[in-house]
Amino acid sequence: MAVKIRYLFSERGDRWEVKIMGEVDIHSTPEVKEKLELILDEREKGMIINAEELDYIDSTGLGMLIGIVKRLKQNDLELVLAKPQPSVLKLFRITGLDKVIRIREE
Amino acid sequence: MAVKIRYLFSERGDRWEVKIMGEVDIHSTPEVKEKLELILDEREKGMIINAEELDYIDSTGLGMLIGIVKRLKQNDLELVLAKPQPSVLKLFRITGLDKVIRIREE
Amino acid sequence: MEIFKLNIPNKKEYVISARLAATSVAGIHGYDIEKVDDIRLAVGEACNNVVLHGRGSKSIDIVIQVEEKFMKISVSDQGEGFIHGQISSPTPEDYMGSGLGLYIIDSLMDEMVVESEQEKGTTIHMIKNR
Amino acid sequence: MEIFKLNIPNKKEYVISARLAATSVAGIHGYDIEKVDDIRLAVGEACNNVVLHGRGSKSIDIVIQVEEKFMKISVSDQGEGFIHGQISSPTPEDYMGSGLGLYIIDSLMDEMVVESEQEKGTTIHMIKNR
Ligand SMILES: Nc1ncnc2c1ncn2[C@@H]1O[C@H](COP(=O)(O)OP(=O)(O)O)[C@@H](O)[C@H]1O
Ligand SMILES: Nc1ncnc2c1ncn2[C@@H]1O[C@H](COP(=O)(O)OP(=O)(O)O)[C@@H](O)[C@H]1O
Repeated sequence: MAVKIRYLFSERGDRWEVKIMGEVDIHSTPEVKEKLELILDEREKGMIINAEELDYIDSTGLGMLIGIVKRLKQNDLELVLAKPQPSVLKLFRITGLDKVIRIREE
Repeated sequence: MAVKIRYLFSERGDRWEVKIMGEVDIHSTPEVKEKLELILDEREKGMIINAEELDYIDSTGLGMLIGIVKRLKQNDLELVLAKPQPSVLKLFRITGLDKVIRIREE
Repeated sequence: MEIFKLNIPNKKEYVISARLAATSVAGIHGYDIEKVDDIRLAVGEACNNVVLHGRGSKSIDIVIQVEEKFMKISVSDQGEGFIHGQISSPTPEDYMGSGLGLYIIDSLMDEMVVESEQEKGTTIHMIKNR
Repeated sequence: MEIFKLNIPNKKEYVISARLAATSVAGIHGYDIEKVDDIRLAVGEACNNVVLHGRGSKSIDIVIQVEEKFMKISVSDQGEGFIHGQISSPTPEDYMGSGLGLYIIDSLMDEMVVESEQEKGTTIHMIKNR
């Protein structure tokens, strides 16, 4: 598959640490959405997505992330995107999504 | 470029250690040929090619390697191909080139 | 001038092939990484739109024309077409998962022209300067 | 049945796009890595032949047809054509850098048919079973 997801619950950070690798596009977005929702179903907690190896995301992927943000917001929880590649960061900036999802660039 | 070459002369092995990374195809073969010949011009010695990261080679690349083998043979020197990926190994086998160029699989 | 043409089935799993083709052509012609990434996303979004909104179309045509100073990419379908208005900035807070595609293309490319005729289909022309 | 079509300039730097397209289609349809690699090389060799021997042709057409049990790939040019004889095993010891392409295709694919007409062009049909 074009996308891979690894995740674990960090007791210390009290949140999910998720790594998405590969391409989140019109084809793989439904699979990613399902996975992230299953993770949150297990424990409704905040989530940090490590995007170091996220090579591509398109508007279908953004729409999916916005859905996750909305779900988390209902419980005052946060979604953070960490270490996005330049092209992903650029997309977040031009769409204004960097104001809805917190980006941690380092 | 689709191909990268790193090389050093091993005094201990008395031969060139060359690593070819990427794709050796109709487009990049001339560049690889030129590079390998320049290396041998510097010192006419045997050569081991580390093919771990050689993702692709086609018949133009094979033809080029045969040229190198012939040049080396004139001075009783050898060309060795080390750690080829399965697809590269398969190509060497079906063309019988594994009888002309020594393969070190480990 | 060089022309590159691709015709893929109008299915979501093929969009990646169009992206790959466009990025490889841009790479061949020495576009830098940032521009290649822009082209990849713009072509991806244009194809997504066909898959999502061009149901009547069996396939997607991608034509890439490489000129000295720019690259022109056209993505066409034979779907329902639509009436194309003004592109406006999205407001992500109330964003419901639609309305981003054309905006992204317009932002990333140097020019975008939408040609659409109802019942005939749509072509999105995009230009990226070198 | 699904059809995928690609038309690229008859130039060596574009052969990689044809390989990429073919591997992505094979990957989409779940061909395993070894078969994807076989297809990549076969398409590469067929396109190399057009670049090397099909000088009269401006472009190369690659048509990929995906069926339930196999994939059929045709690589066509409008070049000089040639008379195609028997394929025989190469003898690498006296190999001078030619005569491997068709042999490789024939070895890696489940079927290969060469259709060539002088002054009209060549099509190589290749089939890879799932
Ligand atoms: N190829 C197309 N065929 C038909 N309608 C289209 C096409 N491309 C875009 N549209 C129409 O334009 C609208 C805006 O497209 P876009 O900005 O990409 O946002 P989205 O796809 O998220 O709705 C779509 O909702 C659709 O109605
Ligand atoms: N598309 C083509 N157009 C014209 N001639 C071709 C074409 N493909 C192959 N040939 C002819 O068939 C011969 C054998 O091809 P091949 O087995 O690929 O070996 P090579 O390309 O190394 O010579 C070529 O030398 C050429 O004369």
